[in-house]
Amino acid sequence: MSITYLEAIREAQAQALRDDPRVFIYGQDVGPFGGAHKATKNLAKEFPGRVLDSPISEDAIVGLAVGAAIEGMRPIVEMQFADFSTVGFNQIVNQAATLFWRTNVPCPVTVRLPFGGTSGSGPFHSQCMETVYAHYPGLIVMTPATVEDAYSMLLEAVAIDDPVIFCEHKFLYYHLKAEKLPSEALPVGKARIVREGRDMTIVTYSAMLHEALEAANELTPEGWEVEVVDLRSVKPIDTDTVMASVARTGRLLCVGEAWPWGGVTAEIIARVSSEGYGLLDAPPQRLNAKDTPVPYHPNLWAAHRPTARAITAAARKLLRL
Amino acid sequence: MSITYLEAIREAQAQALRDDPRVFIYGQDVGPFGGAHKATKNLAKEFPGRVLDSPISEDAIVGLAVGAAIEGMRPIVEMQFADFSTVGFNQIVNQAATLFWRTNVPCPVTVRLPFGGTSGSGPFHSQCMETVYAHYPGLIVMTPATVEDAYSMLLEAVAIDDPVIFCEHKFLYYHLKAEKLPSEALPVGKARIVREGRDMTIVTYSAMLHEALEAANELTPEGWEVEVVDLRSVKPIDTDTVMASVARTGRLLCVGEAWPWGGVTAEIIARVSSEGYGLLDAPPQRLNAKDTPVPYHPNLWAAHRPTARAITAAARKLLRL
Amino acid sequence: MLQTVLEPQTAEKAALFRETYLAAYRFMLLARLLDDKFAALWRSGRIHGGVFLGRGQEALSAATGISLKKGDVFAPLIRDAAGRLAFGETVLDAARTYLGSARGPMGGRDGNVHRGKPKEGYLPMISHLGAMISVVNGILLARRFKNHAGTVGAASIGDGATSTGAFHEALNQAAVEKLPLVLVVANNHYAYSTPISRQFACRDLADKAAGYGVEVDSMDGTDLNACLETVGQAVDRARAGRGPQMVVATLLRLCGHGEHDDAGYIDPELKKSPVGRDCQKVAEDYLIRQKWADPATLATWRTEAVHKIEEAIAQVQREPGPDPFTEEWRAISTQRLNEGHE
Amino acid sequence: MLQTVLEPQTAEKAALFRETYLAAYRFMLLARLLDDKFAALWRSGRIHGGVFLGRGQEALSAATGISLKKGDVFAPLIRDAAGRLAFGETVLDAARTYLGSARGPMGGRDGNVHRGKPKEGYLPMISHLGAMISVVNGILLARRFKNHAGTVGAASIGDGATSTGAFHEALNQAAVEKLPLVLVVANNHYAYSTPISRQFACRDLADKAAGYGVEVDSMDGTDLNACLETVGQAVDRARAGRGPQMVVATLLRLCGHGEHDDAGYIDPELKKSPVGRDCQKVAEDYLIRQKWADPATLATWRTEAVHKIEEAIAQVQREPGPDPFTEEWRAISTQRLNEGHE
Ligand SMILES: Cc1ncc(C[n+]2csc(CCOP(=O)(O)OP(=O)(O)O)c2C)c(N)n1
Ligand SMILES: Cc1ncc(C[n+]2csc(CCOP(=O)(O)OP(=O)(O)O)c2C)c(N)n1
Ligand SMILES: [Mg+2]
Ligand SMILES: [Mg+2]
Repeated sequence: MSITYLEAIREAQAQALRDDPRVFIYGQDVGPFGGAHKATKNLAKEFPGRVLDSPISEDAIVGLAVGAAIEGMRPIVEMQFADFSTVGFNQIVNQAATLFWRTNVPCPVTVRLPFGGTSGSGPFHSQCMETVYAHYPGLIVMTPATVEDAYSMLLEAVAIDDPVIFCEHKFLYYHLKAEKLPSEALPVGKARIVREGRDMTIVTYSAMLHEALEAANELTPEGWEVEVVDLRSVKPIDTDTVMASVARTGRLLCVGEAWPWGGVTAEIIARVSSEGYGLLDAPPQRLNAKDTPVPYHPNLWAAHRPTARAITAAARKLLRL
Repeated sequence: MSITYLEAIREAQAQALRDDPRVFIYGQDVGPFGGAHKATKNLAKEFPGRVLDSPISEDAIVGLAVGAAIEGMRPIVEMQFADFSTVGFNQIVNQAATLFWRTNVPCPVTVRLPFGGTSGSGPFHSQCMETVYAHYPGLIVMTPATVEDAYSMLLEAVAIDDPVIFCEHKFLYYHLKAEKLPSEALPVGKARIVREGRDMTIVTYSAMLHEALEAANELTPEGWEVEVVDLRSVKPIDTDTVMASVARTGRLLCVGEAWPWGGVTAEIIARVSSEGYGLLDAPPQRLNAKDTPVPYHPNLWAAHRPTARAITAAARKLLRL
Repeated sequence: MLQTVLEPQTAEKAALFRETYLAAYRFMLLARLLDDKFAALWRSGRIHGGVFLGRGQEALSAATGISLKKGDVFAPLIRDAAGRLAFGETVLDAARTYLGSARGPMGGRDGNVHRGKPKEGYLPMISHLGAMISVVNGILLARRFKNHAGTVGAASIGDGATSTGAFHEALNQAAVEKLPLVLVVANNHYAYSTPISRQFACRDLADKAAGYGVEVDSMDGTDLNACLETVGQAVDRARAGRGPQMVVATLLRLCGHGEHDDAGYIDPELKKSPVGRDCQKVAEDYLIRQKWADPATLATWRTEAVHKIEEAIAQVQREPGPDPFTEEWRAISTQRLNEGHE
Repeated sequence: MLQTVLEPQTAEKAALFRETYLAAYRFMLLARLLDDKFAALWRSGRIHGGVFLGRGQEALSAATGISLKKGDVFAPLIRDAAGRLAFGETVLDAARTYLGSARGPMGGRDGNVHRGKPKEGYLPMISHLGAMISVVNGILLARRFKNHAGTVGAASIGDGATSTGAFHEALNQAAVEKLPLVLVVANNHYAYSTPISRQFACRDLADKAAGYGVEVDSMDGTDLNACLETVGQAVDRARAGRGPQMVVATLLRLCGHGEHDDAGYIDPELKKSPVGRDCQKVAEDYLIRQKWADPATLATWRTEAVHKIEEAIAQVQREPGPDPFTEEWRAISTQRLNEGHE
């Protein structure tokens, strides 16, 4: 048996629904149809009355989830695409994210954001919104890069008493497979060293992890041993693990698929530079998408986002600094 | 005669309306009432039919402005408070910001965001949203810190063929006064060295400029000469001026009023560390607001945002590194 | 919180209605005096930020609060001092929030009208208009999940806020889910300075109901009698499972948008017209006409209310404000995931 | 783009109506065949991303496009291939956008249904439903500023998108400004897989109009005749200064949401009912009944349309895609303010 990233997300939701009567799912087409991406396939049948189709009303979808959370439920909300969360934005950043701080009442809402670029999806079905949500206090932002993490982190997202922005990468849905679902998991908030190395640290997350690993492999024959750190969650960031890795390698390259201004890569570099300055043997570098909307055409798309090739090139440059 | 920051904003709009028949103003209560902050006082009377009250519909307000811009107008839109732009968010980041890239048709919309903390304003009337907008490609984000810049940059915002997020700080509205309005101005995109120094560079913008200047003055008797750079616009960032200053001083402290994760301060540090690593004699540091919503109570508010005192302390620490 | 009785046919019902009316009136009175006190404190610089009054809207607001039962849900807005008290808020908590006491429900983190106790069904508004309605929907849906039938959720909304997308999405959502939501629309003719002619173009806000498939009723918002009856019936219909109910009250804001605003833009004709009547005065006249109270009794009630308010304010003024040094600067409840960096 | 004539009383008017009908029919036919071609290209892997068809909605869409004049504004959505063509789009530009040609109006930056030419009043939709309506409002307001009277702006919207806040805010805005907006609502009973019972609770979407104070008319969306008449009259009313107009068409989507979707969820009863009729077939029957065309003519038209499409596709397939190396990676028009860093 093998299981995809998408199936892991479905399984985690099934598990959460099974384990906890407070869990329900709400979003467009998540019911009998099983969701635009099929992440809730069969769940409406398996859990009657607990997987509800919503109107096309992202603001009200999130608002309802917050109300249900106040009342002790644990809603999972699906945005059809992360890009559409811009119209539910206010309820996420001002209602959900401030509730605990204002009232001491926790807000266990999970907002699933199918996000990130895939070929041919264009400017409005490809966006990376982790930066925007991570900037707001009161939210936890998860960015699983593996089948196992997709499963265990989604379960943890539902279990956590705070609003979680669960960024699931559409490119990984069918692309990634695992042998089985994990029974144990690293807790959220801990980064993972996916590949050990000596010469350089690449810090990344989500789909870019796989590009980074490919780049690291490319560099092996040249004699370079590149360490690759998967952040897993971008808020909080596991600064300790990043710092420990940089301490070993002395070189840092941050890779993200989001736009370049002020994202995860800037935040990592700011932390390492200000807190771990002495660890660096060379200037920290970063690689992001280009500063334009995400293009439709596969040619443009492949040039817009960082790829293994671009990462390899950036890494080579950094290794020579 | 002396003129406030708020009056400068009013005057710039009057000037724009006078100079260019394509300019009009649209927003809640901007008409006969003159706006919640009085930034459009008397304009409806002076320019009949060109200063229009809108319904409480931020999404439609921005959408209408984009349509008018397509048709060759130069709308100025006022959000009553920056915080409420979250409900106009989609039209800003997905409609206005992508128009030129998608169609080669420019989108000269100015969105005025009265922003930033003032005592007693609380979590929903105090927010700094420059980070969020600067992250999106397609937007220019201005953050004037002086009366003169408020005037000249707003005029430039209206003249520029791109959507501008004009972040005008409410704390400065009455707080700042100038003798007269400028006839010449540094173009948008250029930072200004407001105070020269030798020992350290503080990079900041908007209301924090004045806290930083106060901090720099505090440090003078101790023998420190602190250079203070006002970014003026946070997108684009004038990296050259920042870098040149750091080259002179060897030390960098970035100060922002926004939340700590991934904002202007992280972006500046990332740029300087990766492109100007050799210029630094000590780890670059940053100071932001705390990672919670903006508190209502003056006691809490004063501790939440960076103040001259906190900047002085951070600067002292950095000077000793 | 008292059960409203709507058809005072029988003597018992009549007595109950009288009791409800008197209770509602006293909440109106208390709210008016409390608002006046906040305004005075604001003028003397003792309150930071804005002060927002419900002057002229107390009848509607009190009727809403009093029509709800314990266990119901209430999402008030800025003009709901009376409804909040009627729903169970104490003068002390209101004062604590305005004065930023560390002991208030918001602990000084939020202030003025941004107060509530979510776990008691009393929702603290965020400022973004329209945003609370879908939150009420969520609570009502959760109650349904938990088989707690018979709960009603009321949300206040102004003429201006009907223009928000949030209002639209939430009312439609409630209708689709057939939730027991009572949406209380206060058409006070202005949104801040904006007259309704610049806010909507329908004949009457009640015309919106059919577009959502919800029931609607309208009333004179200056008349406590009408408010108690109309809101009470709507609450009963919602409780009986007839789905969302909209009630539209016509009235006038008898104050500025906030205390900083002299409201010079309000049409004098409107002020002179019946919508400009002071609901407080209307209720007092009714009390006297009905012989439910005489002027001396009214004066006593007023004195009692003033006393209660003064006592509360005096107490709160002795309470400490929040301490930034002991304050836990943490926006999430999961301690181990808090970053806390600056 | 032809002027619709609504009451074909006189012979001249009747002739003009016939001409309009025939033109509209041919746009329907062209759109259907073009859609079919895109579907075929998609199945053979030649189109990246999704393909979204207007099958079953061509009569409504064509009627909208053809009711508009040069200088008018049109904001189509995903099911508007017919209306786009009728409004003046070329098959070439449609093909270029689907196939990502560098020569298309979007230059490969955006694709499929996300195409338009804003300066020609033909708006390129963003995906976020409801978001285009207020943009149309803005153009219409700008025209008013410039004293260009007599312009009409049409925007398409589906049953599902009526639940968006954007729809609500924009329609209300148009009503307040009394703009010449024609909002064409296609109630095709589903939003993706979601049936209208989970989307709204009003009796009929036309019931929403009164809540905005706009005029409304309804029609059988499978009948080109009814569509031409109803949409045409609405356009005329808007042009005459009567403010926003809403028209509601009842029909059924005769395809998946996109070509990846087999639409197995569609109620078979609906398919069999009158709303499930194919507008194409209905129009052809009418043409034959009216003796405006015989089967041979219809066949010729079809061949001509196929030919036109094949030619365009063949040409576009020889056109280059965008080149990432020469591509100017710049999201703002002010060159000197572009950061361009990565
Ligand atoms: C989304 C949003 N936009 C703007 C505001 C600023 N604002 C606060 S109250 C108000 C007027 C509200 O008018 P109305 O809904 O009629 O209520 P009223 O004040 O008359 O009781 C405005 C515009 C806001 N709070 N939320
Ligand atoms: C704000 C927003 N939310 C979700 C989507 C995803 N989406 C695209 S089309 C669609 C269904 C639209 O249904 P309807 O409005 O009835 O139009 P139809 O497809 O039936 O023509 C959905 C949910 C979107 N485009 N925008
Ligand atoms: Mg009002
Ligand atoms: Mg539909």
